[in-house]
Amino acid sequence: MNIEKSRISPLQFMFAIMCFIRSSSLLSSFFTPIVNQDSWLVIIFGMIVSLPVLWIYISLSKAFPKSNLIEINDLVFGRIGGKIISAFYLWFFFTLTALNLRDLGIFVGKSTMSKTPPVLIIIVFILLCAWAVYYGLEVVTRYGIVFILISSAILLLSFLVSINIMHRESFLPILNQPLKSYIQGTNIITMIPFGELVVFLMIVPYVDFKQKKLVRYFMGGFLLGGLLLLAVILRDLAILGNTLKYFSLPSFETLRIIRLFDSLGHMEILFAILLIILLFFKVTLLFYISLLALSYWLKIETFRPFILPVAALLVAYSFIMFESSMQQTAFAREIIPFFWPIFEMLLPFITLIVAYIRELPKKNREKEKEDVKV
Amino acid sequence: MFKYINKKLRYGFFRLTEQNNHPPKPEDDSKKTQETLISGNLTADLEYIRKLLGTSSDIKMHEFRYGEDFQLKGALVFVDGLVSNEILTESIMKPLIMNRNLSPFQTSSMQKTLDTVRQTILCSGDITEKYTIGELVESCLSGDTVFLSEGFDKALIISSKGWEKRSITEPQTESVVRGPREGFTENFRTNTALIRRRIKSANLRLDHMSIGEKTDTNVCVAYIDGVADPNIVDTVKARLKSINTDAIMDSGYIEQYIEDHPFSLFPTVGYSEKPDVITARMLEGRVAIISDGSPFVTTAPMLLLESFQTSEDYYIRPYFASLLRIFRYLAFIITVSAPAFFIALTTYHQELIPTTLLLTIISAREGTPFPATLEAIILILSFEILREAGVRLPRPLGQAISIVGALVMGEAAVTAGLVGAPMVITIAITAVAEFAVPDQSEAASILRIIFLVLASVLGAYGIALGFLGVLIHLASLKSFGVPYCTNLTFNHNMQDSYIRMPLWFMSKRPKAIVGQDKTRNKTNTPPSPLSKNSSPEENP
Amino acid sequence: MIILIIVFIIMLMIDLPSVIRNGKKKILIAYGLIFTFSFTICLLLALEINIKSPLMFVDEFYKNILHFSY
Amino acid sequence: MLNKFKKFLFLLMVFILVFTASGCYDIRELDSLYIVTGMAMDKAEQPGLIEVSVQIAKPGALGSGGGGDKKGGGGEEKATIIIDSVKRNVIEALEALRHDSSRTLFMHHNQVLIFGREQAEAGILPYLDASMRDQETRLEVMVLVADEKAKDVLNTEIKAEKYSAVGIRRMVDNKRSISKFFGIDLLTLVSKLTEETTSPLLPIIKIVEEEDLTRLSLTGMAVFKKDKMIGKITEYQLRGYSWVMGELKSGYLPVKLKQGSSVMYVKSSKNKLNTIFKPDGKPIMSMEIEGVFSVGELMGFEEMDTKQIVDELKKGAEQAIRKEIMSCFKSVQSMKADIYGFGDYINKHHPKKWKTLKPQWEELFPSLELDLKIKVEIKDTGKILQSPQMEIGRLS
Repeated sequence: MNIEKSRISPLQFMFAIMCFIRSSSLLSSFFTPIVNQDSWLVIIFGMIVSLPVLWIYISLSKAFPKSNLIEINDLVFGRIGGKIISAFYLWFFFTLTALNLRDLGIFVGKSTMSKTPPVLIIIVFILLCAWAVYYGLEVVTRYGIVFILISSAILLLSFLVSINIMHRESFLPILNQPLKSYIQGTNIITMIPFGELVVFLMIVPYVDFKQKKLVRYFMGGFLLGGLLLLAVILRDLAILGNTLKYFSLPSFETLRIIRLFDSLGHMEILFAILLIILLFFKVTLLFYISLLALSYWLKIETFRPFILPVAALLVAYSFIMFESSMQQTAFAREIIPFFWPIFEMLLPFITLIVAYIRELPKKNREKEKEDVKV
Repeated sequence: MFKYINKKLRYGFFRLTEQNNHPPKPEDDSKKTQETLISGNLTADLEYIRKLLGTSSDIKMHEFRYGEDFQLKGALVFVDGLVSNEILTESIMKPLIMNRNLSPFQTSSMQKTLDTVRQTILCSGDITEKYTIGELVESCLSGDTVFLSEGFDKALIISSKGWEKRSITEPQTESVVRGPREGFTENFRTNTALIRRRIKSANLRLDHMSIGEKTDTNVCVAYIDGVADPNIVDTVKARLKSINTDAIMDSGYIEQYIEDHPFSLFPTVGYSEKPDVITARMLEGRVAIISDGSPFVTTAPMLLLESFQTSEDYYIRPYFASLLRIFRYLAFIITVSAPAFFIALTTYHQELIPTTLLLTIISAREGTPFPATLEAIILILSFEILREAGVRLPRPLGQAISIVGALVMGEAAVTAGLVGAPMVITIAITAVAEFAVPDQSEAASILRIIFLVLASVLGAYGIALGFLGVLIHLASLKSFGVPYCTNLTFNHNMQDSYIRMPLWFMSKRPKAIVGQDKTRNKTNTPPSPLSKNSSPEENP
Repeated sequence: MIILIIVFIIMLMIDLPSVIRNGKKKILIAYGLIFTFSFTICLLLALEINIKSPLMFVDEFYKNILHFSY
Repeated sequence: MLNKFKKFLFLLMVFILVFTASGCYDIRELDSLYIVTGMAMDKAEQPGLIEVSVQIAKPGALGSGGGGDKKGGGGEEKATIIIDSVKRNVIEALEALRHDSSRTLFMHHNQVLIFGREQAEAGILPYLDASMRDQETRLEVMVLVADEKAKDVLNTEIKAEKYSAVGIRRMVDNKRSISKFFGIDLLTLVSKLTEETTSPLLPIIKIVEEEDLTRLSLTGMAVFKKDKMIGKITEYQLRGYSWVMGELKSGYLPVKLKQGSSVMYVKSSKNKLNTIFKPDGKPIMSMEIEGVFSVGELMGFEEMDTKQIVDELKKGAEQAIRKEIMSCFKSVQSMKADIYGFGDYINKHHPKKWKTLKPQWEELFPSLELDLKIKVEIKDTGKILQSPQMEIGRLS
């Protein structure tokens, strides 16, 4: 039952991953106060630690190339088991979308529109996402490449312009923090930007990969996205030095300090527009994926009627979620490193194990061979 | 308010039901004359044609006698003005009358006399025989002469079109510095000839079609077999056939009937007045639609980047051409977002303006009564009215009005303190930038107002949303099955979108539109200068 | 409050015709369920009745029962 | 056809939402703003209160460009207004200013933050929090310490500039062109305060009264301990400080010798710092300084050819620099204020050793040794190769 008619090219898939990871550079305030001057090291550790997690995702999608996550659960755990596991995933996708929506509301509130109530910011935003999702996967991921190219160009520009206010010593002393904060930092990073790639398992079947190219594009997107994130954190650390731990939006704070010429200084509003566009890409992708998961879970062939009710639900959910932004940061630092792994590591791993126990991938491959021959 | 809403609902509801239970429109009565045959009795037939065509002064019926000592009675029916008198007198009247040895009925049948008249006497290339009055009337109205004769139940249609035509002049809308200057004219045959002259290949197809109940305009679908994608050609033809209106005055009508997204701001059918542009587009795989009586030829699948390309880009060297093209993209972004951005700056994010500039702007706007948004709307409105006045008035007066109007009004408004000077400058920049991209000027002026409203309500955040909204809208548009902004989002080869690669490098035609024949030139290596040892006499 | 109701009515006007027209019972029930669910939550939010967010349940679960947090 | 009707409804919904729910909260018309150019904080008479005075560009006199002269009435009328209020904390004071003024304060373009001397001595950290937390104040604001009351500094006119705060900012930028350590913006001040052992330096601005006109001048720097001002260092000592911190971009060095005196321009300076630990763990800061000079002016030096003069000048320059650095180092050691950030340097490069040194850094710093290795190069002697009264001889 393949709702998704539009196919996207592997290049768009890779750039979608990069855009996905790059747009969570706003959330660096989760781990920077914990590992103040080694946050760039922690990102590298995070990338290394999340490689096996990537391997689980890739082997899952290679085992079942033609079906997305919800279908895989049905295949592996049977009808009822699959339904329950997929319910967990569904709730996880909805929470992710609502979290990112809330982040956007706070970011726009803090950066530009301090007196507008966040409700309005989020409602107008989700309507725009709904309009994009209405047209399907092709439109949602079409601009990934353009956004990434523009954001990398502007990142390079901000590097060049702020060379003279960067301090070299702000990276020292290296590895001088207690081990616990490193573990916590790495754990947060593997969960927030990199662990969220589990959502891409939902759209892998709709990308026309040629035989084994899946690994190259999935890994490529992940590594390049991680590099972009690393570049952002390096720039923030170099400019802010040891004051990095005070700010709730460090990457936005550096953009306030960058001066082009001595007069044209306060350009953070231009950068804010860029960050909003990146966040738009991420929220639309997540919204699309949760709708797709919902429609596959209910075995319904089109999700178009559900767009608006789910959008309203997400707006309400993103408001109920936390009472204050401090609570959100605390939750992200203490609970998420233990709660997200259930969805991002445990469940996919169990699915993989059970699949191999029941030799489903071999049956799957033979079935595909017959389809090809017939 | 409620009357409007329930009218809307009823209208919406009515359209729903109307589709599935109304039979198509009853047959038009004018088709009945198709069946009445020519009776052979000349006066009766002429009488019947007179009744059909009415007593309009330009329809001429000339009765004369011809043949051996003038026994045969004949009649010529033609529309004065459509027929070229020179053809009428020289190649029709003179031979008929001068030819004496056509004896009536001494040879066997009426058919042989008709054939002898057709083959030997009338010296004209295109002569056909018709049976029914309807066809006679039709071809007579389209400029041919009808030859009737006593006792014959068939008539001869002699093509004698030759009305006054406008000569080929340089089109006003697309003037170029370098490149061919000729433009299409209203005459159908001249346009097709202009295209034929440029593409001399055998597989250039000009499929003919006539549309419109009353006007019956000749429309021809021109494409290059092999280069154009067959199913695009079929969709174009199918859509053209499905048009059932009574009049096609200009190719603009056709454009609006066959375009994919009638509700969208952006045009999905391109048009141009210059044959070299149309032929270049056809060579890229597009289908051209030439309609009689309109100098604008439309090309079917249109891409967004077409409106940023001009023919001149390909005639000058690539560096400057690419630079111009990048300026055009910038101009489009400026013309859409400049007023909105100025409003967002002055009312929401004053910190972006450097301190000294901000202080001068405040002093400039010290006395102005209106809030920034209202001021911008007033200025944009006055600019649009000025531009429209400049176009509508006759040429010399028009230019004077628009320049004088802009300068004097702008200056007076600023000194009178009604409007801040920075705002006038922004609107002037927007106005100038809009002319850099003529094809999208309708979309630009509407988008500008939408962006302005968004900026005044939500500031820079509103502009970001507006920008994203436009991107989504563009991504969802398809023109005849081809996504609207294919080459702009880095998924196909970008050889001709933001910058123009050198001609010898662009060896492939655009992948999204083209049919089988994909290559333009064989190799994509730079043209190597003739090596020294090549003998001079090869090229004199 | 009124705006909320107007918005939800418009949402109904947009989606309901297409749901009724293709008439599968499954979609109708699913649409009904989701619509009422989101309507109730938005209504509660609009009336400032604060609902405990599921994440807070998880938070308490981790903190009190498992004592397992950084 | 139907989805076109649906699209129309969707747009209708969007418009209803955007227009009813929005109401443009954040809109601020230009003529409803007071542009704040400078801010000063002084210690009020009652304990615990602070007097915040704000310098505003007067809208009326702004028209320097277009129709200004007609309205402005010549230069002598001041283009800025000072308003102030006394409250317990900064935001409260700013809000109080807003009530009794016709327009809202616009803090983004604030150029300068000046602390009065008593307030500096009493401590400035509590009052930095507002400008870090508020969304409108920016971190690249220049921080200064006034010699007396900061309010009077804001009041004095600067001839070349219409707005005195912008003028002050230009004065500081001009000094920073010599070495970027002369002017401190809020971000560097905060980052220095977070390094526990380093004590920040803030430029002092003084009102100088000559016969009729009063002008402002930047003289020396105020030394802070934690966030309280404990002393001053003079202009001369400040040059010593800039030699130690390195990256001197321009400036001059007077050299007095027996044979004559000269002033040399600093082309550039590089320095390398590392710490050597004596067996008993006490650190010695060893520093190599490389200065590149060009001869600015020569007086005296009769009967000496250029080569002798250059050698003499090299030795003289070395002594001069050493003297400058030592004088600043000694006076700072007496104040127990580590303005060079040596403590933080050790923390960064030898974190483990710093754990043991940190507690007794207070006592350790006054007795810290600083051995200097100075290398001077004189690249060129300007337009003339030798001055009139000198010998013609070997050049180098």
